[in-house]
Amino acid sequence: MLHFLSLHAAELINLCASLILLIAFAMLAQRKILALINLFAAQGLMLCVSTVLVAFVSGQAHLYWSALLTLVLKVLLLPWILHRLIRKLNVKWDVETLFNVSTTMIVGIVLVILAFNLVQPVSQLAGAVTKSTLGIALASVLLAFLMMITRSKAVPQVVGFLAMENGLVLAATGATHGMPMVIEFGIALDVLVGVLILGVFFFQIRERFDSLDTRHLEKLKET
Amino acid sequence: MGEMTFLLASPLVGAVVLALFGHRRYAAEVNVAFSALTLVAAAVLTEKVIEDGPAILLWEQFFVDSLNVFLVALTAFVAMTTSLFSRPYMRIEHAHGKVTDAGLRLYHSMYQMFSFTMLVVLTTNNLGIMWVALEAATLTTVLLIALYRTHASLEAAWKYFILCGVGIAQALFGTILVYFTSEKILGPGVGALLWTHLDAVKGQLEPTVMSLAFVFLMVGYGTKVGLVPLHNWLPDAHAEGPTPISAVLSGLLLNVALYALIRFKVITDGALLAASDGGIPFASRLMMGFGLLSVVVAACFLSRQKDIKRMFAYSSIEHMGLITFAFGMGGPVASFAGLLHMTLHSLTKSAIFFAVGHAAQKAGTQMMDEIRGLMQINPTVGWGLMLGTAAILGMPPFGVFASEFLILTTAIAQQPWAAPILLFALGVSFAAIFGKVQPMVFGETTAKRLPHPPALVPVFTHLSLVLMLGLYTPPYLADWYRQAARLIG
Amino acid sequence: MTSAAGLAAQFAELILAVLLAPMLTGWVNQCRAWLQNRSGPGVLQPYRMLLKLFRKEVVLAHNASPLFRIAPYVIFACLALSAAIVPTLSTDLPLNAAADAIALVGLLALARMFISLAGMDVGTAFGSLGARREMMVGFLAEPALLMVLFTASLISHSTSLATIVGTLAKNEFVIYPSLAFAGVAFTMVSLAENARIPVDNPATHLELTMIHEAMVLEYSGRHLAMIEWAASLKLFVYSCMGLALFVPFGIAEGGDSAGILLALPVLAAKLAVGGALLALIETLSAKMRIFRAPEFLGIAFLVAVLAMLVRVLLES
Amino acid sequence: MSLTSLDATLWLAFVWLAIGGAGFLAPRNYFYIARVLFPLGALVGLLLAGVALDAVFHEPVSRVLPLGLPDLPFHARMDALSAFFLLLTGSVAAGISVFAGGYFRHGEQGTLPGLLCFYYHVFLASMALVLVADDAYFFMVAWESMALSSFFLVTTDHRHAEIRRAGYLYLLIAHVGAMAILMCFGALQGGTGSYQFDAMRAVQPGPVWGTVAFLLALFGFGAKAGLLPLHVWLPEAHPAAPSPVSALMSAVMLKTAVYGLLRVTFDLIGSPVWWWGVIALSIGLASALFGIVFAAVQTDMKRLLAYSSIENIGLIASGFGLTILFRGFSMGPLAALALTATLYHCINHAFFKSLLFLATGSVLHSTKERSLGKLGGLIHRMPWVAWLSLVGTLAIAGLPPLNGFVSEWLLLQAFLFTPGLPHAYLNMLVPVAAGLIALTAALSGYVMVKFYGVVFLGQPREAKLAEVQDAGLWKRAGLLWLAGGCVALGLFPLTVIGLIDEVTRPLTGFGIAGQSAASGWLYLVPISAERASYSPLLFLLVTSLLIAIAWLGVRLFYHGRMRRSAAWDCGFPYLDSRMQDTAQGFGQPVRQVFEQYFRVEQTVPSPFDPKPRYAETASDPLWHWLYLPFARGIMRATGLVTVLQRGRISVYLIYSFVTLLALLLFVR
Repeated sequence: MLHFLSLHAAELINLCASLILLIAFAMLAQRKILALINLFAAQGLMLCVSTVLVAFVSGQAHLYWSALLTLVLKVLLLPWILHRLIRKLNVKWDVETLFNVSTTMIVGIVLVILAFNLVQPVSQLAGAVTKSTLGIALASVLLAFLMMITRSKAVPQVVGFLAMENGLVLAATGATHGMPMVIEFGIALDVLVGVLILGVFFFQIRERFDSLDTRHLEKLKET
Repeated sequence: MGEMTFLLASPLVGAVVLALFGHRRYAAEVNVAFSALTLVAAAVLTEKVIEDGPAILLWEQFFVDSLNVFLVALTAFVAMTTSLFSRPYMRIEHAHGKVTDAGLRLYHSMYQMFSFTMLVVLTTNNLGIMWVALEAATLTTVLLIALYRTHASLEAAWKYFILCGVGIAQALFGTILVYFTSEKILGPGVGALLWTHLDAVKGQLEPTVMSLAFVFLMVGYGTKVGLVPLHNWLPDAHAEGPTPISAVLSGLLLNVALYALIRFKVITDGALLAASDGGIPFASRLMMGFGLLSVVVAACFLSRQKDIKRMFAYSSIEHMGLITFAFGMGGPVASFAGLLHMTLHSLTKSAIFFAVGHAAQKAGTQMMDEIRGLMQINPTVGWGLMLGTAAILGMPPFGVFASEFLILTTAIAQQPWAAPILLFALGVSFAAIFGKVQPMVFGETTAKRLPHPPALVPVFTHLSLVLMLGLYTPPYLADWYRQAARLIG
Repeated sequence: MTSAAGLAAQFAELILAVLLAPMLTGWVNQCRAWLQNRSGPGVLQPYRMLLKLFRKEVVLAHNASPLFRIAPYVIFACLALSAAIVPTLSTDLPLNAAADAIALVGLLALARMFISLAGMDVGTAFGSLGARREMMVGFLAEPALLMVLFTASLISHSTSLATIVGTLAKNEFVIYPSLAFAGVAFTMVSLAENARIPVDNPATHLELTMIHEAMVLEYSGRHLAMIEWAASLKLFVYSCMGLALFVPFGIAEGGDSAGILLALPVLAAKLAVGGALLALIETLSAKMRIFRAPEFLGIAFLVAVLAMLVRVLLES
Repeated sequence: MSLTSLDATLWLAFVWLAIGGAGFLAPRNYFYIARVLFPLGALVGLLLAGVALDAVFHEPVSRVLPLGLPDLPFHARMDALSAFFLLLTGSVAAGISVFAGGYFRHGEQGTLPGLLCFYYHVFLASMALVLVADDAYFFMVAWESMALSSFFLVTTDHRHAEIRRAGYLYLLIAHVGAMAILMCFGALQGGTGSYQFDAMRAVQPGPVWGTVAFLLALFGFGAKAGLLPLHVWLPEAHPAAPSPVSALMSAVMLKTAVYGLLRVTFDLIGSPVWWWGVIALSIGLASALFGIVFAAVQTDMKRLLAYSSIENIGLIASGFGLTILFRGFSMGPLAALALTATLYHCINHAFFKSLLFLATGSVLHSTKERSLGKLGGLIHRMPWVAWLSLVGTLAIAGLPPLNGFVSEWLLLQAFLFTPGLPHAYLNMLVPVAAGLIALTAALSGYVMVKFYGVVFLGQPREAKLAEVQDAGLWKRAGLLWLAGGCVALGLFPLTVIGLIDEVTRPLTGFGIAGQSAASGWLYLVPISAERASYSPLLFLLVTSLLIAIAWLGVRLFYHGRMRRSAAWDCGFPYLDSRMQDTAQGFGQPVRQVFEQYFRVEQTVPSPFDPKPRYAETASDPLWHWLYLPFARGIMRATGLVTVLQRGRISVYLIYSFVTLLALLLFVR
């Protein structure tokens, strides 16, 4: 088993990365909030797996910690919080109308190509194991960005934000064998606090606007 | 070392203490006391840096040189004066029923927390921690902006959170890329993210990666600086939050974000120097472009404002653009001017927000059409606003003119094409701001008396400092700026 | 700059001008009467009128200010001085150095200013109407006159009237087209300035048409006498100026008394012809509507500018 | 270590500032401020004039102050040009300050007297500092302080919306001008990066940069001076300000702009190109004619004077343009003549315009009325003001033997030399321009008769005018000083020209006083005795003699009998004050002659109207053709930009996204 892993680690990492990208696409097209959160958890899991693999290959002990952090935060804690939130907010079965999914997909594919193209000179410098992850990471960041743009409900927007964070962590682990642990913790803390604050926010927004649709949040503008 | 710990500990402890007692009657005084302690620590630290030169502290994670220590001093000072201002301001808001006790507790605690995060950004040597702290600064203020729980404030806070969060995520990507290349030279681990180390080896960093990284950092931190077209959160957040928060956002947070950008610019310039063909460096070109665009677009927006705080928020965008442009031009004079302008903008804009806060309280609205004749009922508020406006518009003898003079004259010498554009934009914003402030200050009044006397000592302290800097820069201060400018290049 | 003979000549000229000016007015009126088939009161009539006015007591409006009483003397002095500046008999005049052509125009403007102010002083409808019209005539006529003088001074490279006249008199066989234009302009200006038909009618008291008379309506007695005398002097000054510029022959150069004695009858003859011509013009033309006066004077101004342009374009 | 004139000036400016600051000690005490501080300020002005008078004849001195930017401390320098304008500032300010001591007796509504005292003295000090500044930064600081302090002075009575509007317009145009001046200095530093004037003097800018600098200076200083088309603030700001302030602005502040033009063109650029002169001359002539034509139709006495200031600045700019022309063709002595006329007119205008503004101030103070249509007959009630302003009226109309005539005379003399210009078109067209100068001068006579006649002569148009009081002692003293200045400047041109010579010699290399002195002390001879000469003293002497003789003669030979009676008025018995010409009526001929240049809006009653009312406004066409379209254009452009910010967060995210992608592609 270990032997197999060490032989095929690079392929496996790439597989995980591709799965992350795939999930990113899936999130882009997903209308249901609940499914979206589940997809997010799946993405976190993939991230966690890939981090473990990288840790195994590179022998960086702190990456295991990083993987654990990802597991706790991205796979368990945040999805749990989000689940609780949507239950409390009573938006569990919310379905969002999306702007022309096929167009969004085409834009997404263009973004992926672009991302690979952009990081190509940089990838040359990366270690053999993680050559393509940087491109994938950038692609998933951009896809998450695109997702945020196309969503008008508050919760999916936040999920997009978190997915972007996933892409960043992938970049960190894939390209650099993980940031120093201090930083990882700091980032995790920020994300957690951020989600908590957003949770508070959801309630406040709901209380004021009777809806979590961000299209109600268009009063402040220039005339 | 001790001062450094103290500097960071004071606001942190303050945050904890105020989280417990922030709703009490004396909370405002406690807030002031902690801010004052921080200021003392900053002063001692500054004194030390002036005497002993740069220092690396606390396991290399923190360092102070003349560039950041001046911002530390400025931040501590403005945070202190703002706390003075916030004392009566928040009491009046409380008396008007706009804030609850819980809100006040949150406010005071987060105020200290915000100071803490900014001081961390400024003093940290670790670029990763810098990112974490800057993100934390967003988080601490986002709830403050939503403090009033009104439609508008919630909307503003939401936009602030999402836009800054997304923006700063890009900055993390940039930081990762920097780490990606530095790790090759400095080896993996915390050392590869320490600015002092990076600065030492900046010539060896991979230029392609660095330029890519700088794009992400520019977009990321640029969002926080409020550069056009990434600025959209800024006017909303400034207009809808409590005024002391607008003052520190405008006066400090933007500076701090710009500081982060400058640190990266130094490294990027160093990395790209080897590969450059002798033209304007890439990072400089980017900063000049963003700066110019910000100045012009902000000027356009300025002329259509109706809300007073929103207007001054746009003015902050304009000035941040000007400073970014100055750093983009680079060179001893422009960098000097940029730093001077940072200081002066910070002092002036916070003073303006103090005056604006009381003016808006008096009139019971932020709509400029309904604020009239401040001079008549409370001349000091009126004068604070009038003089602050004159100062921010670059009227001599106030210091903003000095820095604008230096920036513009350098622009004429180095980038003659940009100078007329800048001047035109400045002219438009002059017409816009002055045309709106004048009727508010002068004429017959609509304002009423306030339940608490306004705090105007901070306003006039700031303005007299600004006035002094316009006529006379103390030699040590000038040396300090020069050193800092040399660091920026 | 000054010599005893010059001083004497200057003094003689001044006295002569002051004493003879009313006679010129009388002569013009007489000629006009003849041209209109009337017998006329004789050339001495103005003197009789002045004498009568001097004897009469002054009836002053309640509202009249001291300015009103001072003005006649100032106006008289201004015109007397201008009569002394214009070279009539000789070009060696000490006062010439004190005031040149531009100063002469300034002097005439000073007189105009005072008479207009005096016209407004009592606060009657006619007074201010007259003052307004007088100033209207003035603001168009004055620059035209200045342009005429400039044309002449460009020829002689001097604004000193004595030098101008001296130069023009010396170069008598050169023909200056510019001066022809200037002459036309000058004639038009003189008609307007001296309250002559077609711009004004010195004999009318019809409120819709009068200019000069409207201003001086409130004057009586010795004040009116001074003003009338000054008006005569003005006509005299303009006539002499015109003669000096356009027919400068016969004026004594230098201060020799023989030359002056010779110049005297020449001047008298020229004035006689000039006065007759003026009477002829007045008889042949009709009084314009007051609104036409700006056009008339505008044309005069343009012709004067044209004269200057011609001078610069063609003759240099 | 002796005190140089420069040190003395700086100290005096500081004393002015200190006096201003002292106003805060007892900001509500009228006696303290009006009777102690303002007269002290006047004394400082007098001392400053004395110092400057001495400095004119000395070599330039300069020094560096321990203030300013770290790398660009304040440099100050006193040369003849500075000294001349300081002399103007000090002497005029002395008179105005004495007057102000009486004027602010009751205080202006809306602003504390202490504050007013502060602005006023800061304004004075900043004007003095502008004149001695020797680097761009110091200059700009003083220049903008001058603008700011005068803005506050203009808006003294800020409760009126139109006053606020006037102040805003003023400060805006001043600021735009200041920016042009800043750019001008930028163009002048010639790549050295040094903003000291010394460095600019040393650098010879190329023809392109020189031209850019000149045009920017003309724009910037022209905005302050009120040259066309940047004059619009002037007729708004002057009526809005308290009269001593209008006087100070018109008399001194506009001159600092002239100073700046001269400094930049002849000192810092050093070698002007002839065609700059054509531009300055055209603008100057246009301003002069425009100003006086508009002055003729005004119904507000201060607006009238403000337009007249535009006229006079136009004349000064014409002289300036002529100087450049002569200078550009290396005709040194003639350049000196034109420059002398320019400078002479500067100081003349300072005196007579401040005199008249103060006179209107007295009238305004006594009658509370600014509109010409409600005044009249004040010569009976306010004889001091009336007779002293008669001096100013005659002077501004350019009548001998007062001062206005001397400078116009010199200017016309300079024009008469233009056929000698070595350029095919200029030598024909420029002499003709003298016609416009003559027309302007004649029109100013018209305007002044209107001004004086309507305000002081005739019957009072309102019943309340019967009770007005004459100006008090302080005001009289101020007026007397300025009127005395007008007379002295008119009667002793040789002395003045001796002063001006010290200025023209460094700037053009020549002076005209030597020639004059050779012809005797009595005669002003700019070029040669054959060419032209003028002796105001002799002139006055003979005129007075003639008046005396005439008067005595009449008295001697006849009698002095006099009888008062009702006005005759052609026998019309129902004479009342409304039958006099109004200001509008008096301006009607000019309005008719120049009709196409005005935007006239008339409301004419129908013949059957039982209560006929006639209203007419003649407004500035440039405002409608230039400013409003410009402002509309800006608003339209900014309106387009606001489309960028419509409140939708997705759109904002797209901005960030697109920016990121664009930059990423750019960096590839």
